[in-house]
Amino acid sequence: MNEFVLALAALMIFPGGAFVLASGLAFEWIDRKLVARLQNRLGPRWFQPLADLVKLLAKEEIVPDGVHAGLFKGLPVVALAGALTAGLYVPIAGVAPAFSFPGDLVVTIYCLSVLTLCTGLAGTNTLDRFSFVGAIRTLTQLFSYEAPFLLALLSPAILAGSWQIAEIQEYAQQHTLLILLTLPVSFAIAIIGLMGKLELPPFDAPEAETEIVAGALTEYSGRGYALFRLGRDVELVIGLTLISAFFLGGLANPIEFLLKTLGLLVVVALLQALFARLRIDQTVGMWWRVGAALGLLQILLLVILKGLGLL
Amino acid sequence: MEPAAKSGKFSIPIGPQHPALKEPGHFEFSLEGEIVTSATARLGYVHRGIEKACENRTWIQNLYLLERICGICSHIHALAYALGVEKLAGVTAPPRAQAIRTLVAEMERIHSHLLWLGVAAHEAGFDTLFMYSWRDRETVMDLLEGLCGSRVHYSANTLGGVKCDVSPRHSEAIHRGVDFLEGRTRYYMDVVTHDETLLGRTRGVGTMSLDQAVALGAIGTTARASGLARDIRVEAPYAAYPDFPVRISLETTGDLLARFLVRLNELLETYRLIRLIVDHLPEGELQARIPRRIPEGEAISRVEAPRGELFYFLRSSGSDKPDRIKVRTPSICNWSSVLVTAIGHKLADMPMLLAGIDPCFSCSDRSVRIHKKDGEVEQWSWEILRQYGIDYYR
Amino acid sequence: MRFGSKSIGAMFGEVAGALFKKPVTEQYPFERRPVQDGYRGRLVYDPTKCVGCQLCVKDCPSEAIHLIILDKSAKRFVIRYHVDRCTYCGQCVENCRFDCLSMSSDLWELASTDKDSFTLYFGSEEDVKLVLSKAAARIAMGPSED
Amino acid sequence: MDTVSSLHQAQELLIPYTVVATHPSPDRLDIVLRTRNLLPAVQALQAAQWGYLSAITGLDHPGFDPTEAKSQPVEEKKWDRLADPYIQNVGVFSTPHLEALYHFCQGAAILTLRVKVPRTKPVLPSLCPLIPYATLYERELVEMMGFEVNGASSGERFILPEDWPDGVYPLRKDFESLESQASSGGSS
Repeated sequence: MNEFVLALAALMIFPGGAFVLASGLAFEWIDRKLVARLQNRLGPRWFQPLADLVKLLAKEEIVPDGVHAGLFKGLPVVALAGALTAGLYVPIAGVAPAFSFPGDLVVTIYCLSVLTLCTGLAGTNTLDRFSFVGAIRTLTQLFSYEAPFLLALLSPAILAGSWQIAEIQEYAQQHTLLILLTLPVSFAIAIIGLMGKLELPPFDAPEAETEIVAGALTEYSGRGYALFRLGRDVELVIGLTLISAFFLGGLANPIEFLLKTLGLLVVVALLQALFARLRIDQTVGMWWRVGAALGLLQILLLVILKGLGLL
Repeated sequence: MEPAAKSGKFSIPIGPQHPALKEPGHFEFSLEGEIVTSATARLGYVHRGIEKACENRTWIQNLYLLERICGICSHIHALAYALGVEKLAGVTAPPRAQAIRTLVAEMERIHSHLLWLGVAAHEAGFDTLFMYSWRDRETVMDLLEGLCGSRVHYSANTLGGVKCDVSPRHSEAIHRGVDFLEGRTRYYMDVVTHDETLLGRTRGVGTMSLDQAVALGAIGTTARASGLARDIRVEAPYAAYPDFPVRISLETTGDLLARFLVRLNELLETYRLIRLIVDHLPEGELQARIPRRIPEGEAISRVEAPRGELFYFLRSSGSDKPDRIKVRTPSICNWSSVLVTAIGHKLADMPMLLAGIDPCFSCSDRSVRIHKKDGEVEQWSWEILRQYGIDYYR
Repeated sequence: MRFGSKSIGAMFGEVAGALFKKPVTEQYPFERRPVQDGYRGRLVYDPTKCVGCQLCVKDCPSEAIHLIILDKSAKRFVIRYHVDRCTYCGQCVENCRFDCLSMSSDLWELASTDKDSFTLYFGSEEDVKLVLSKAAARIAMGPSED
Repeated sequence: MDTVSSLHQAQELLIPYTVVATHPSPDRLDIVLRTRNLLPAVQALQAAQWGYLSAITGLDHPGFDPTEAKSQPVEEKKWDRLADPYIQNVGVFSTPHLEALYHFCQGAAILTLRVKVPRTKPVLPSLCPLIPYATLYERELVEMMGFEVNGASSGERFILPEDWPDGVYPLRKDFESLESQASSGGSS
């Protein structure tokens, strides 16, 4: 009975739901504050993301007509659920992941994409042209960064010879230097892929404020919009944890978790502040020509090295 | 993404009002198959009937009404109007007043160009440059506040001269401010010419060749970016420009990048001018007497606003109220000249063409009505048009 | 990161440096930006110097200033000034040859929650009281155009 | 090519079409044309590549002093006798008519072509075939002053709102405001 309670607690409280949501909000604040400071601005107060969330939840959710009501209300919930389930297999807060089974890496990656798919669906579900075009862009971008992002995350898995995040992390803890030496390109692609997934600038064409208002989520307000934003924050935390677990030598304890993920967050914020928004055709072109090619090259290099028994 | 237009009715009920719009605008193209046969604009959403209002206000009251036609070039409107009225009344402002007027006009050019730099960067999604350029713009707005008493509508002009004087403390502050701004402008010049992502959005966008510019009567920075040397400060110097000659800044490629460079070079030229004026300010009083009833007659006053030639036609019937005031702002000229370049282009080129001129009112979501040959009329959003262009070329 | 003429993130130096500099944002109303002197804030009227020539009223572009003449010879005047209509252009100050009008550079926080605080009466105390009592009496008699 | 010589060149070019040529100021030349000579004159200017069309101004000479008398009715008869009015003094209260001023600029020189048309039948040829970008200026004339420019590209409103009553031209001297317009049944 108590391992059921333990599992429930793991699911709901500590490494699972509540903690991930809280750290999601915290990371969103740090990200916005960092980008602001990079632009010589002050940036939001520490509880701003929480305040936004509470305000949005309190706001009335308007369901526009010509929309499938059930889908309209259900999609945000599914999006957040997808993001949260991905959080279960990832070593959040440096603690061993709540659940772990061989092959959970692939599950995590696809759970992360559930949110983007839901955003795309939400966009096409309404009659509004902005969200229709926003959805098209979101899905185009999804298909363009998914492949390189997958290749980048699989390369350490091939090195460690297992698909289980816990094992890969263990391998990474022992061979940190080896990973960084042989897989620098995958590390870079993974970070840029994460920014593409979260539609952070310069990849924010799907919600270009001056062109299409809020892209696929133009029609959303109140609860639905809050859940989508929350889902995106959670994905930010999970993405950072995953990348630092693989490429920065694992997360043995909470301090290490904090140091490494925040370090990565500084890099992501810097990248956000440095570039102009790429047009959708430029992002797609860049991903397929540069991202996928480098990812494959990296995997090829790994396979050859492994074949020669050097690793 | 092939819009459903091909398969059937595809009307998008998007009016010209749009949350991200700064100023509303609406465009209409009629097509012959893929080629645009005619293009017109529907403006007027911010029309306030200023020309009619001028006819029942006194000459001095009109000065402050006309100043509020535009927020970033308010002084140049007042200057053009004041010069016109002084021409009618046969009065010339004293040299010190003319020099101060030119000084404030050049400082306003900095204010307007830095604002445009930020807005253009924001349109391209480069918010960091937007934040930095608007932070530096505060320097020139503080200088203007110190000199004329207010940040945006400086009201430095009055009929017959100026109201504010340049004290040694002002000129020292102006020198310091201009030195800081010059360093920043050189830095932005370096960023705009080297940053790959921004270059990707500006190089080869909305190109207008030299002979197109001549044929279309383009003016201001749009013309100078295509190599057409049109600058009223050089051709028909007014106020104190005869004694402070201006070196024109020209580019030849005629695309958006060239317009960035022309404006930044103009800024550098403006800093040189301001230093020159502040150091050689002629002595003398600030205002000349001007009668309340302006003698009957007509006058034309042309000045170089930050966006191009501003044309004023004033007509007086001898009373203390003007008979007719005609204002032709530079943006109308930019619009009409560029809309005509649309004719003959493919519909797919429209987004680049329209985004290229960065008009005074930047309507990012222009709703577009397409008259197909078979009589069918469709209304596309700006975004669909852009997407259609991308797919067309893919 | 500069690679010959091409460079990715040309603003890297500036942006990274900004992390360690104090942000320029000012926390109004806790920090107030120093206003340049000569800033044209709200109008200030000195009734002693006024002769009632109404040059200021005639040229105001937005009819924001009215002169109520109680007694021309004794020079007792009251100015009714509409803060919300005024465009702060300073033409009245320019016109006044007896310089009894000026624009203060520290009275510029003029927002208020009720509209009638935007109509101000300048003049000596008892004149203003007189005008206000007359105005109140007239309102009590019934709506009359003001 | 300084101002005086370019003005002189313009005057030479337009000799065949000029009715009255005046120099209101050293850098300006006003030429009064007949309506039918407008297009040939612009063609001549274009052939010599003389400057560019900077603006088109519409003027309303109502035949009464707008500031004093309320808009008395405009006597029509006197107008029709002068079928093609060209000798008009430039004074303010000449016989009632509408006037279009085409301003061409080259350097500091400003050439203004003045075309006077009767108030009842203000028909003007469109410059669009010669100068494509004149469309916006001409449509402003049509909407604001009530000129009829045949060939101005599209009938739709360019500045005034959709629900603005037809036949009411705000920049005309006898236009007070919409309310008074509605009450007095709307003059021409």
